[in-house]
Amino acid sequence: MLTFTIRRLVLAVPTLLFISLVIFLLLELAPGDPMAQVPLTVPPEVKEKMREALGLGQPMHVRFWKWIVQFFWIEPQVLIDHYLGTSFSAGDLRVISWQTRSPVMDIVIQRLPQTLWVVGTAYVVATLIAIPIGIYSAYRQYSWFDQAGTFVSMIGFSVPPFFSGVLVIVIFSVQLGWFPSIYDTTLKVTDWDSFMAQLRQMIMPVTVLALQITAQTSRFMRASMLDNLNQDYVRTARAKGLSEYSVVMIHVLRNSMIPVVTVIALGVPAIFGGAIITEQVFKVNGIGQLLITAIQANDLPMVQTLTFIFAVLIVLFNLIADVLYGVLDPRIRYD
Amino acid sequence: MTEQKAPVPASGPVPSAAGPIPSKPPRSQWADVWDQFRHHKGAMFGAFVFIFIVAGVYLGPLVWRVDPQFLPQGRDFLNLRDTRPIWVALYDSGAKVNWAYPLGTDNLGRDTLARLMFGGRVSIAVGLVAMLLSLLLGTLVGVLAGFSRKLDGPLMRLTDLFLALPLLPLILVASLLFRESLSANFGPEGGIFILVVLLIGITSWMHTARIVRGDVLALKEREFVLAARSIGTSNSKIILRHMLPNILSPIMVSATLGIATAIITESALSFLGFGFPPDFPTWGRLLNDGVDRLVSYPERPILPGILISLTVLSVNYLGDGLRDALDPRIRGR
Amino acid sequence: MLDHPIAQIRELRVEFQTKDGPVVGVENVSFSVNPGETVCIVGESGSGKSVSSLSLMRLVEYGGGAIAGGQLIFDRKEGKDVDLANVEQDMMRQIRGNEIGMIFQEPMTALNPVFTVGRQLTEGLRVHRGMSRTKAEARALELLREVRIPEPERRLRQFPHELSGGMRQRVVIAMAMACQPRLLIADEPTTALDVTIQAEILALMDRLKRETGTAVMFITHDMAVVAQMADRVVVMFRGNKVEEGPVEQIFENPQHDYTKSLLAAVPKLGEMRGKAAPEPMKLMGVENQDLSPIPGTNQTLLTVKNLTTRFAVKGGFFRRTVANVHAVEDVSFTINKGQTLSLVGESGCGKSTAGRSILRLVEPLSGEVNLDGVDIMALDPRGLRRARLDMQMIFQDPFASLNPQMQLVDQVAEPMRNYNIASGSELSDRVAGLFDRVHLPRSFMRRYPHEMSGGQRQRIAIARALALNPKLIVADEAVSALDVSVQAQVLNLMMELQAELGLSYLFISHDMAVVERVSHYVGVMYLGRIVELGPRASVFENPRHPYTQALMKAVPIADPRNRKSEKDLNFKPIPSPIHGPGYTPEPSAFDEVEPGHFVLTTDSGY
Amino acid sequence: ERGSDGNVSILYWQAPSILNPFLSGGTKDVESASLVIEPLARYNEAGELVPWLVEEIPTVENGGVSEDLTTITWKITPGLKWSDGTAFTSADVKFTYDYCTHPEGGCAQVTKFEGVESVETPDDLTVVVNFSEPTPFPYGPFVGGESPIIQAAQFADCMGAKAPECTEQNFNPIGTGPFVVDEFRPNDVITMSANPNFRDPDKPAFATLTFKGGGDATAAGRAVMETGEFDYAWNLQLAPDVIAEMQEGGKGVPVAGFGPLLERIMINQTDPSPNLPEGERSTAKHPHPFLTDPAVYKAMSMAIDRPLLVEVGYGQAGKVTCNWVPAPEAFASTSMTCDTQDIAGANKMLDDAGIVDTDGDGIREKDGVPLKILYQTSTNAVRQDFQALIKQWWSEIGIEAELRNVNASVFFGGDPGSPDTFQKFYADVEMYANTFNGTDPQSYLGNMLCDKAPRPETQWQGENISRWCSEEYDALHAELAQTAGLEARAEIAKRLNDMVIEGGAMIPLVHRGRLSAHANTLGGVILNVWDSELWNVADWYRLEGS
Ligand SMILES: Nc1ncnc2c1ncn2[C@@H]1O[C@H](COP(=O)(O)OP(=O)(O)OP(=O)(O)O)[C@@H](O)[C@H]1O
Ligand SMILES: Nc1ncnc2c1ncn2[C@@H]1O[C@H](COP(=O)(O)OP(=O)(O)OP(=O)(O)O)[C@@H](O)[C@H]1O
Ligand SMILES: [Mg+2]
Ligand SMILES: [Mg+2]
Repeated sequence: MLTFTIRRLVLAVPTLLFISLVIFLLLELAPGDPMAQVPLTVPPEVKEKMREALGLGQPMHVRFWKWIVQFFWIEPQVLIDHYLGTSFSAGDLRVISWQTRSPVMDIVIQRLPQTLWVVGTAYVVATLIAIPIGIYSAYRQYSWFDQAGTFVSMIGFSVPPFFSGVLVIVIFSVQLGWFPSIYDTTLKVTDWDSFMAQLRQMIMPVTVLALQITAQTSRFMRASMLDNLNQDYVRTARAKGLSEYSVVMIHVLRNSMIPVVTVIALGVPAIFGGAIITEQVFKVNGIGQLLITAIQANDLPMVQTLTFIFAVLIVLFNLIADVLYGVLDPRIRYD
Repeated sequence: MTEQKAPVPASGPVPSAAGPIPSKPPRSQWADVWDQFRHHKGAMFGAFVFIFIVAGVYLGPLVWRVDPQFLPQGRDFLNLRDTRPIWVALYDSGAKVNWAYPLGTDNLGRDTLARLMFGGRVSIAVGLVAMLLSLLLGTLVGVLAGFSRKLDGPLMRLTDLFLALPLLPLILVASLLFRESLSANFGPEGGIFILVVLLIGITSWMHTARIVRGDVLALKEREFVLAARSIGTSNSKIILRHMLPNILSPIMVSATLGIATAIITESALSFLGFGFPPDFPTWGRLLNDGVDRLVSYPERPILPGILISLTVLSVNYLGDGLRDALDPRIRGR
Repeated sequence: MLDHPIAQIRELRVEFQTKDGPVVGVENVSFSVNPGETVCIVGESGSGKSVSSLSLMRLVEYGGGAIAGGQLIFDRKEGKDVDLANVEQDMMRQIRGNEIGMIFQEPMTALNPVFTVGRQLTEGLRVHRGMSRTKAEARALELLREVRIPEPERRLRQFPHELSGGMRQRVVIAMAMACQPRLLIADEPTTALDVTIQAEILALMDRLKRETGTAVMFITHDMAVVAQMADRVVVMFRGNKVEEGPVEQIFENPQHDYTKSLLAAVPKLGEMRGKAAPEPMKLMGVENQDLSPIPGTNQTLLTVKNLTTRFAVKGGFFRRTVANVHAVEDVSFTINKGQTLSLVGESGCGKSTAGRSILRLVEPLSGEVNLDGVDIMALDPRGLRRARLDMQMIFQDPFASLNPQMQLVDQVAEPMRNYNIASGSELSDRVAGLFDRVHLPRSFMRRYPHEMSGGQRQRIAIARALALNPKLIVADEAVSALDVSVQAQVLNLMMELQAELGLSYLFISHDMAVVERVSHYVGVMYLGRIVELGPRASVFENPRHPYTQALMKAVPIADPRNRKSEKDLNFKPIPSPIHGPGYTPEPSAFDEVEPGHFVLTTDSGY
Repeated sequence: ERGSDGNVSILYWQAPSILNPFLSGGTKDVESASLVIEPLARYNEAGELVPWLVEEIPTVENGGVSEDLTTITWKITPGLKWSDGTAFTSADVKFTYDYCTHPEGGCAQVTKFEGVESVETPDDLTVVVNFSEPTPFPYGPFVGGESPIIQAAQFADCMGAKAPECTEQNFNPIGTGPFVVDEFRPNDVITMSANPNFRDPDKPAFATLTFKGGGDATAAGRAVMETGEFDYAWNLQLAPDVIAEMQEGGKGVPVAGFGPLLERIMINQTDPSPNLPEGERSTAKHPHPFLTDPAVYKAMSMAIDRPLLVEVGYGQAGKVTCNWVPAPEAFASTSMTCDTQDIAGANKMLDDAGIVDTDGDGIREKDGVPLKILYQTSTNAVRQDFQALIKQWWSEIGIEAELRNVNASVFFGGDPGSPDTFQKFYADVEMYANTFNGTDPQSYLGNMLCDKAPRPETQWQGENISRWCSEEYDALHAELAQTAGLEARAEIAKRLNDMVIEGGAMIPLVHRGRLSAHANTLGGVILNVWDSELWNVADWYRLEGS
């Protein structure tokens, strides 16, 4: 297992380099200009100056190389400095966002908490809801609960968040006034009141997101449970005189979770990618919003870095999913 | 998705040699499929709704001959814009309704019913074609990766790459490179249709590919594949005859989810300004445009929203039924 | 009190709800089991054996069935009779595993793959006996010792997949015996196992029964096993009981036609003694059977020399080969036209791999294969494809070797389409001819595999193999998965084809009685090598290699008066065929003990 | 009293990404920075200059501007302090000049310093700006929200190429304004608190300020007018019925103000046909086949119902106009009217010019070329409504329009490689809005000079989007540059304006105002379109009884 993991990690390096190159070329080819948001009253010559000041005059490969060096050499040093108080990175140029002229990684780190709070909670909540639903739907296949579950999850899947989000805002913020429509990213949870405030502002985005995730995960869970409920070992367990609860919740569940856990693990990168539209609707201003504003402002270093981090997570969680599979299923042996 | 257990064989012939099972008269395969399909309640419901929607949006305009792009002029404009659907009059007697516009008009006085029909044509076409494309790509990559050990690694890394690619810059690049030539060849709407469909297709095949690969890997170990090889079936025939029919079920599931994703992605594209020309409504765009006036004119986002959901639901049930009908093991029960 | 039956089944009727309405699983079945008695229930597949036993456990309900009528009287410990057909599931839970234990057919799937053996063993004890964890483990250890599993301490912490099939089945037996049930139901406990292991398991169950006095309800379709185990026999047919009686009476004086045909279909070891060539079996109810022997010819069709096939075990960081599975090691033999060579041996000894290597469905490492003058090993992919016209394969599992999504007609036509042998109406004529050949009605052509019984499916597989008019057919356990009666029909069919078409077979099997019936020559394989090779008569009547001798001893004999005891059995666990990359096995050297009868002199590991 | 009114919250649906307006120039950045750093003088809501960090506005009359119009002398108010307590001196002003004009700095506001030869600091409180030639309007440098003063001490190490690396400075500039930055989260939220060293001891009334960014205009309007979560929402570019509906929420009110912002349709004078070789499309080499015909563009203009457009798209934030320069009052021409739609007249005009439908497909032809046009604009709900309406009107005079909308970041993103930018103008007509800063239109009028046309040689940069060219116009504009005196300048400006419209370079549609909204409980808001909207945030306060 260890060699398998290490091998995959080592193989991931060229893959990631290739991905980063493709992303870079893609961004280079895409039309648009970091000066798009500068008002029309600023004349073109000045915009040209500003562009040059950002280093846009250099040839493509030089910029790619610079990015690679900054991302893989300088940023880790900054991280080390941050934790150990050393100063390896002093004076080195970090990956700088064109939009904010500040190090990209600082902003990413600033954005992580709210994305993790909202998207992460939604993911956890959705998973926690989806698994029991999936179990029960499968156990009572074709019951009204199962049918209703299918119906609701398909609805949840087919309603876009820019609609459901606005709908809950109009109902719960505007009409009822229960929850704020705008997420306060500066809120710090220090006591009970601020915790409640945090809870209140999280409820709507979390619900909207969770609806979508629940729909998919519960379908998976149901299918997996159905597969296992007909297996021979279930009959063996029953023949031992175990209660229905232990049969389903211990024997069947453990086996059914194997594929579902990897599906859940593979969904984790999406948390870090943020939920672009939901974040926009509720003004959560997490990673998703960061990416979309960066794309709109043609902030290449930011987009490049964010998508690359995303790619790293995808590759990493692919690996984690495989390893988890091996851990959960004693029959799988990687070597 | 493990294989369905073959049902317990019916009690066998004994003791005479080769005693035949009391045999039913030979039936045609398609009659069989239809027979099974007909008895699937959900599938019949799905098919009915789907056909109703498709007929509505494609044939409806023959009956309801109103130009969805027509704007009333002059005084009419002020009179006719923002009419409500007629049922609003039931509970709000002061509402502005007009029997000539059963579903009301939008803020520019265009007929909502006509626009819904027009938009449906585009959305359904986009949904179906993009879904087919993504299925095709996903199945192709999945089958190749599962089938060939050598291609497996590279293709799966390619899948990772596509998962990581940001959609928006991709769209920008594609429209930069291809829009002009496509619209020169297929007309502005046709060109954008192709572009949108291609983009949605090539950015949504990855999950299908993963699932298909897993299933192909499992199928490859099955004995009938070995048997096929021993009777001289070529690789491509093995894939076509023996693998594909047996992975139909996950493909069907991807297909139903794919339609929903495609319709919604198209609306997001319009929202961001990459989709169809602005006077070319789609359900997604109608929904999107209506969100601003959700409170005063709730029907504007809700009607297209319901249509999208209904389409997706019906396709889902339809897919369930088709899957069962096409699988002879289930059909036999 | 002693002859008060533990369980009585009275007029049982079980129905299943299916889409096409209710299906009757068993109907009007009555019999009883007395304390300390072994009742065998025999009958072909689908005759309702499992349904009856599952009904007694009230487990049919979980499979979609319902007890529609009848009584299931069970004598509980306190001496009170209860009708299990209408007690609460809660009470059933106390009975299951506690007073009635059950052993299932498939040791591979009957255990939960993600829990350790220890955990699964102790579960029942903790539920029914309220034992603490440590106590339960101690008892589990004791149980494993009772079923004679080597190294029981280690097994407790292992997962099912880490055990061999025989060991798994012992775990299942230990599990069923854990709470010392008064009735043990064994549903085909040995069908999936090798003869050697089967013999051991049967002996084990017999001993346990004697030691604990448990009543046993033993389900099987193998008459030889019945003869070994039963005190009384219940014969079932199509959901009904057709005959019941003491074992000797059933074997010696069967009343019902079905019982008679069943007994006739069982190949008995030693039946062929003294016959020069194989001949078809005499079956009940078949008129004008041609039972003439099939001598074959003496022209060589296939020559295999020094065939070696290894599978690389990759590992380590660079995925280098760290070891090899020596699946087939230096195997040589020849097959004559119109004759059959059988390969026998235990599971995993390399029989299938040898068969597949000849067709190059797996690539052999080295060796020589010559089919009717064609050097198979030298062929390029196109040549190989052409060469496969002459050699075909029938696989063990008729459920797995047919594509579930294709109509039978297409499956049979596929090889001809592949080689463009025929098309259009000629193709359909030929397919129809093939259906006739294998005695299947033409009306089956539009069916799907799942609409067929196992025997019928195997006929389709044979028809498919015949489609190309091959000279050689590799039949890899082609009849192992079939019911005895069906097996006999398929065997007869194969022999009939051999007689008519002059086919040669490489017949792979682990069933000695079947092998004796069909072969001209026999090769016994052990750990990748042929340890003994010769004409059927010499090998069966005069086994020389110790492994062959042990194998012969293990075969159950369909004669209740000739039972084996545990003492006769003496098997060592098979050593691993996996060796490091540096390992070079010795070449096989043979001693010709009789003309054409070779015995391996190299150390085979036995 | 300072800090007595608690917190005020402002919502911009575009989030500020930096607080240094010299490095961005985006409105969101300039206006958020204006809470912290200030110019010497700024414009009030009427477009008049008011002294801010100085005693008075220098003029020729009071001797602050030299007779030859080449120097201007600012007198800084004594006793001004930076928020860190140090004194505000003329050195800071000169530093600001040096900072922005550094050749490697990429300063977005460098045009403010155009024509400046040097900045001198005779003493701590005096700043003298020398121009290289007579400058009739010398109020460019250090005036208005786009040209604030930054602290020399803080930015000393951030000159030139180093400018972008000074994250700390760019995010937390020290200023003289009413607020100081506590935390800046780029593209998200800024928290500020009252400047303890602010010059007016009673101001600001609010102790803290939250400046949230992101989302969209609808949500922003909702948060102020419907849910009351925020006090101020910026630039609510929404359809009037949507605004009206939000207003019913009763928590806040919209306010509108008009600058020179004009929504217009630019008419391509050159041929954008895709059949032309790349590099010749939309260049002066190929004049447009029919759009240069006065009958065509005039008819197109007559067919438009401007009042309706205003009603549909902008409501109280829009006015009908026929001018390119609709404001300030003094410069707005009055010679043309266009507030009634005249389809019949337009048809007649085209008929008279011999542009008729010859092949019966409902589309007119001129010299055999059908009047089919590609009409592009950026993606925006109101613009798409306009497109639909105008397309319909044009179809009634026999002109067929194909619509296209382009993502704003591409459309305005000046990438010479993209075919979709507004400068490249690979379309027949395109619609967008433009304006100018301050109150003097001279450089804005210069946008229509012949040599300002975007073309391959200039990397498709240039302001003369229509590629409209008139020697007469160029000459008159040169005259404007020499002319002093408001009235004479206004006279020339109006003539220039009329020439452009008559010449068919563009069709003005709507004079757009800016519409923002504030909570009912927020007092002191005076919407200012000539400068930062938040120019008088120091005067804002919480209304009693709420
Ligand atoms: N779950 C089920 N649904 C429908 N019919 C069933 C089901 N299980 C069993 N049957 C029917 O009940 C009959 C008896 O089946 P049963 O499993 O008892 O056979 P068996 O004698 O145990 O055969 P085998 O030797 O193959 O195990 C079969 O004909 C089958 O059609
Ligand atoms: N594809 C493979 N890769 C690695 N090892 C294999 C492969 N196929 C077979 N083996 C190994 O080769 C050995 C011989 O296998 P084979 O299937 O030929 O045995 P068999 O005698 O046919 O057994 P059975 O009676 O169970 O079919 C076994 O140890 C098996 O584990
Ligand atoms: Mg059974
Ligand atoms: Mg085998």
